[in-house]
Amino acid sequence: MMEAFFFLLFATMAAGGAIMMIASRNPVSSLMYLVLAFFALSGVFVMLDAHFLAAVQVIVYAGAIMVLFLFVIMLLNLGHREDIDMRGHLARLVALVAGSGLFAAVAALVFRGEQATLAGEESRLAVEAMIRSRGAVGALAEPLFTSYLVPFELTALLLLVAIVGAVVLARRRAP
Amino acid sequence: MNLDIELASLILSAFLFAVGTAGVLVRRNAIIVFMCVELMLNAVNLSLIVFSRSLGLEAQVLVFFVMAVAAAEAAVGLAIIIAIFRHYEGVDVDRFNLLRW
Amino acid sequence: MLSLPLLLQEAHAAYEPILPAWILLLPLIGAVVNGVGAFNWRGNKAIPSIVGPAAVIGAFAIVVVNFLAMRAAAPHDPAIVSLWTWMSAGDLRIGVDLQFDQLSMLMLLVVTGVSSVIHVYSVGYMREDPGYSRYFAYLNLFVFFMLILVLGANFAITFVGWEGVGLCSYLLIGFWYENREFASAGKKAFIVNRIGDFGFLVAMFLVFVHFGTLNYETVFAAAPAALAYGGAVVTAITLFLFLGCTGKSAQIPLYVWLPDAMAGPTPVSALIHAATMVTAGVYLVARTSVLFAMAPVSQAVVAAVGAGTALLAATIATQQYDIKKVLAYSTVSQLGYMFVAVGIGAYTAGIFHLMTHAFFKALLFLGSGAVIHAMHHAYHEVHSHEDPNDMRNQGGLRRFMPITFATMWIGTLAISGIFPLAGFFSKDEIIWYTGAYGYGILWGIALVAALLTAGYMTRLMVMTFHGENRTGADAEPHLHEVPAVMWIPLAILAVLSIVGGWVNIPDALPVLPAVHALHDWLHPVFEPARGILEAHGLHDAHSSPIGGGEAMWAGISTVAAAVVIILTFRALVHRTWKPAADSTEPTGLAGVLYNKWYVDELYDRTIVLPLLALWRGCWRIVDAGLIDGSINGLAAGTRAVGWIGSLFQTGRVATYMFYFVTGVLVILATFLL
Amino acid sequence: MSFFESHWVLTVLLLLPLAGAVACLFAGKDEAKHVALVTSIAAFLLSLPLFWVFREGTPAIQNYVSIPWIGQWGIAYTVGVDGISLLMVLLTTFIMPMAILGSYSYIKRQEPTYYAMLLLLMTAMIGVFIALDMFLFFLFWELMLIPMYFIIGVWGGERRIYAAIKFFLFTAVGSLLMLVAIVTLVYLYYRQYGVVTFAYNDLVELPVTRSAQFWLFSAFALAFAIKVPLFPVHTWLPDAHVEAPTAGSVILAGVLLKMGTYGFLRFAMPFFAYAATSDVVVYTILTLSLIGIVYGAWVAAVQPDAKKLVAYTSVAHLGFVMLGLFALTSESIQGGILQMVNHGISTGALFLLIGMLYERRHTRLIEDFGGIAKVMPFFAFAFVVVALSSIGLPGTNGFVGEFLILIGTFRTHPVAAVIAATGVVFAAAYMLPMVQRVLYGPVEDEENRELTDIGLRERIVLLPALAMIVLIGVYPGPFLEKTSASVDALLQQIEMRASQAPLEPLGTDVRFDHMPILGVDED
Repeated sequence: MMEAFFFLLFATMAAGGAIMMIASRNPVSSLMYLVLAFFALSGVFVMLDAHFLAAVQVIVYAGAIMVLFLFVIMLLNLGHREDIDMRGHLARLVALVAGSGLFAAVAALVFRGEQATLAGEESRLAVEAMIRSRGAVGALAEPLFTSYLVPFELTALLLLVAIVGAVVLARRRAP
Repeated sequence: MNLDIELASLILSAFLFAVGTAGVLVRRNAIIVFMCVELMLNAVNLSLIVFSRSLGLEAQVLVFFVMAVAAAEAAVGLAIIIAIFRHYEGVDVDRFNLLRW
Repeated sequence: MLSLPLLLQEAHAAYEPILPAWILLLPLIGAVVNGVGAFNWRGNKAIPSIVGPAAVIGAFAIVVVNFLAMRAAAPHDPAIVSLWTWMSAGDLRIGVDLQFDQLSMLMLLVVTGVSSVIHVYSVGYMREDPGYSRYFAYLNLFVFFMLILVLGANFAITFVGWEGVGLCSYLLIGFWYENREFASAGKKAFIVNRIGDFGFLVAMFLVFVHFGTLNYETVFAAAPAALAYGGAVVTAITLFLFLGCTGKSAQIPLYVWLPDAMAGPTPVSALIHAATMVTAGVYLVARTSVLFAMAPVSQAVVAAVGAGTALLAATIATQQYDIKKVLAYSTVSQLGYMFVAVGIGAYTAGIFHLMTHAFFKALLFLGSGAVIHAMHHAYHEVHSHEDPNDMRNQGGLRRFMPITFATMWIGTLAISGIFPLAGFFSKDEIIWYTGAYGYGILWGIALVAALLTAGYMTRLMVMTFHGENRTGADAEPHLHEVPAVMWIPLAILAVLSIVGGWVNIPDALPVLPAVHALHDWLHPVFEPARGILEAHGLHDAHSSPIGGGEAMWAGISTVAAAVVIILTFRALVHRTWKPAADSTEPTGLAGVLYNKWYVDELYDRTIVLPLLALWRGCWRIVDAGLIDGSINGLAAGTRAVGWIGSLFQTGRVATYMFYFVTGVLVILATFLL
Repeated sequence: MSFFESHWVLTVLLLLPLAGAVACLFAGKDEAKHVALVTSIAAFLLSLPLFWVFREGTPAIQNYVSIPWIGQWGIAYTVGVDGISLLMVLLTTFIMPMAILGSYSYIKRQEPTYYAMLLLLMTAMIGVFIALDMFLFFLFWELMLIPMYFIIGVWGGERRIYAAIKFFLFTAVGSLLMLVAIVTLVYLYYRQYGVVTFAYNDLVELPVTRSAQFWLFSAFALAFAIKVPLFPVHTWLPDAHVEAPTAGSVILAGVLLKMGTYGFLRFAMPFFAYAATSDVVVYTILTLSLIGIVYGAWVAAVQPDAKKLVAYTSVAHLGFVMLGLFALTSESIQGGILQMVNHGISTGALFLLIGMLYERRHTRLIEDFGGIAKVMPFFAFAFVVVALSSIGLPGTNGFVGEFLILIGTFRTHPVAAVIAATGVVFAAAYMLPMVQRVLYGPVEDEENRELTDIGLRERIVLLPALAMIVLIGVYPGPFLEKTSASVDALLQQIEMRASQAPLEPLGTDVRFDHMPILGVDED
């Protein structure tokens, strides 16, 4: 009961934040709604036993990346722009149709696939046992540093490249 | 009330994704479009975490990578937006059509 | 049993050709040496002067030796000299084989003999020309190919010579290539000849398909059994061959190139376009007499075309002013006579006239060359640009050029058929047999053409040598007789024009002894064809279509010719002509004849121009329009589709997002449905 | 077994130009041409003994070798020559030094790349003629496109890009269909015998059903017909010829076009004998050949551009070759093969000559010339000889080939032969006016008065061609003897296969899904 309540709470917060993000005029408000949604999502992550990822979500996403966005909005001085960047009625209608269509389609697929559970009970138990024995971090670290070591290292390289790239792109060119 | 969290999470994921899509379609501000893309990424992450409970923890590894790549992408993407802003003096996606030559 | 044919062969193999390859090699070597000389020692006149004539005279000497050997042996079958295998593929075997028989021997004598004389003459005539060495290279090469034509033992080798002489004719007509018209005349000759050669080729294909070989001996031996008399095949073969002959020997409808061919140096006209090459068609019909004898339709065609050409050309000749053009049409006309002869089956008569014609027409051409040489020299001295060839600019030349004058009168009398010169015997024989074999209309035409011949030749002589001189007062003192190197050949040919006919004197003539030397000589060659003809109803009526014997008609024709000559002479000798520059173009019938019945114009309008238009249409419309147009249209269409597609590529993120979402929805929908 | 009887001579012939191409790339601007010339002459000298070592009178493939290459797909390095390919290889090695030496003063930029391209092209051309593995053949067939594309597109005339793309597209369209046909053939073989092989000797034995033969033959025929080029897919040729540099035109006319006719003879006809001898195919191709002969001559006659004129004469000449091949008589096919060689020599020489004029005057328009014989006598001599060879004057090589083709064709298709023989007349009608307008007449243009006659290098380029024109014209025996056994065997083979072509597939025991797929190796 408790679980259900919290889930619904987080879910409502996430969904509401998302809707408000695309609906609010001010980019800064949009961003704040998005941060709210991300926080709520990390709650959902916890309820799904992904504690480590929930933490990363808060620290990296809601924290670092969103702050980066905020910086940029401030930098470009977009914060108090009142000129609406919302498209016209036709576009809104299209977006509504597309969005609800997409949602309906995926939801239908989810409900249809529910009967045929994705995997047997055995693997579910194995995953839970893994989390119990190694803890949330350990369970994730095991494959990350063994089977996926090379992609992991490549990620490091990617981040380096991204930093260099960002600097190069955003640098003010000498006149 | 007996709520299947996994099922509900998948529905939530679908909803967030749909909202992100709608946002991309409806907004002209490049940064907000960008934010919508981030939202869609998170929706997918949510799905992956749901699947990780039954299919193995590799799915969570993938979420981890998605986050890392999203960070890189945000850095580069925002840098591009800054560059574009300097050139066009605006971030309205309708004002530039760089994909066409 | 096996040895019997071998023994028979042995018996007839008494005659072995002596140095056969050298007959060909000497002129070829001459051509090569002179050809090298044309590039490397252009100023040197001595080497061509010696090498050119020597090569041909050497060949002539070998031919004479061979002739004597053959006369002694009197072989019945031809002697074949195989040099090497030319083409060999599938069932086809073509050897480079030379055939020595009485016909080719006679032709060898005529060709090398007349060539020798003309080569010597050329030394004088062409001496001042900058292309002297090149000239002799071409001339020697011509002799080489002409000898191949004559000696070929199969159709293919003959064809090599046939096209080879055409090539040399082309090169020599366009010898002064810097003159655009001369070069065009050469081109015209070659292309018109090619039309004839097409016929020759097709005839060869037919022969090969039906006989499996192109060797004369085999084909002629097999023909009577293999092909039906008068059948479609043999008719087709002979008609296609005759198409070749009309090209090479300038008969209707392909005669138009020969008058233009007078653009070449005059000795060339004498050698190639009078004495030798143009008679190749007559030679070919005689050579393939067996086939023609089997095809009465073809025979009739040959004879009719010959007669028609003889008359047509003779009429044109009466109104020409260019001395060489008169002689050219005269040649066409005389060739017509020869075709009449070989067409009606009087092969010996045809070859006889071929031989005598070679003498007197070469003489006349060389004589005209002497006139032109003198005229050109005189005009050159006074820097005049008058036309030395035009008879309206000549006249009264007998005072300046007595030898030329005398020898040319001999030639004129010979060609007119005045007793006892060469032309009398040969032409009379043709006319007589035409009548006696029952070709009444042709006989009449031949008689009329003979009188025309006497007329236009007398006109030529009068305009050139008699009356007042019209060269112009300043040029007149520079007119001189030609040097000895040029008039000696004239003299030699004059003698031959007198005595050349005495090898064949009919029985019927009173007083004279009957001589059958030529008939007897050629008998082995024409025996099979004559056999076929006689077996199928050829008979000698011994009287003309309107009665009268041979002696009577010979007398009538020679007297008539003499009368025409005298009348023409008297009519024209006191007439005055304005020099060419002051003359207007003749009108009326004379104008039509002067313009050669407008045949060239007719060909131009009905064949050449429409063809060119068609070809241009093929290029512009079919190639550039239809084919390239459709290909380029395809490319343009692709580009258009791409352009329409590019309209969807706005370059805006939102548009692509829209497409993307639409696509995702469609995919999801397919999952769901 | 000596070197010249082994496959090594062929392998070295393939590798030598390739090595030369690499050397050219590294050579300096001025040395590259010498490297290329030496390489090509070495290749020619290497190939020359084959002419005498070759055993006549047997249709067997000689200098044969088959070395497995991609084993699981049955692809092997299989090369060898019979009489037909021998002549083609020799033609290639004969033409190449002429083409290279003829480029010496013509090409003035990026020489190393240019000569490397020429040598690469040489490898590809030799490869096409000696390959007896369909994969290897196709590899070389396509490889040849690349250097030719660049030679036209980089060193060509004003509209070189258009011409190069046109050339490429035309050829590529054909090749693609041929590739499909090759793969189908391999598949059919697999279905029949359960073995995957690209070997020519295997595939040629495959009994293909009659209906399938028509489809596959059409695919092959289109590829080869474009290359020949047969009317109406010939329009790439005039553009390519006009725009290509001299050496490009020489090679294009001299060798590349022969690949089409060679392909018909080597692949399309024996593979699909039933289709190739069926009335509908024979009459179609004979008709197209005749149109090519007559139409090519007609269009050539009205061209203002000398090079374009010669290009259209190629259409006519290759029409003769195709006529000979599909008349299906020993005489005509041998004549066709000889005519391939003849056309290579005489048209190659014509392009060289026109290139020499172009180098001096920078125009190819016939009307810009006139009286050239006066200022360039040796050039005029060579031009006339080559032109006469082109119009098939007896005593030159052109006559022997055309005569054999026509007389052979007359045996089976007399009407076609007669129509083709009119091409002899038209040949004079296009060639002589050009000769006249270029060489004869007065020198009217002052620029023409200054022209210098061709020099020693150019004479050396031309003399071999002139010598071959006369040699083959007078004594073609040695050349015809090379091909007679191969042609007779080929005809027999075609006749036999045509009669044995099955109506239905001969059993389909082996199923397609067993075909080894890449990565799913059975070992």
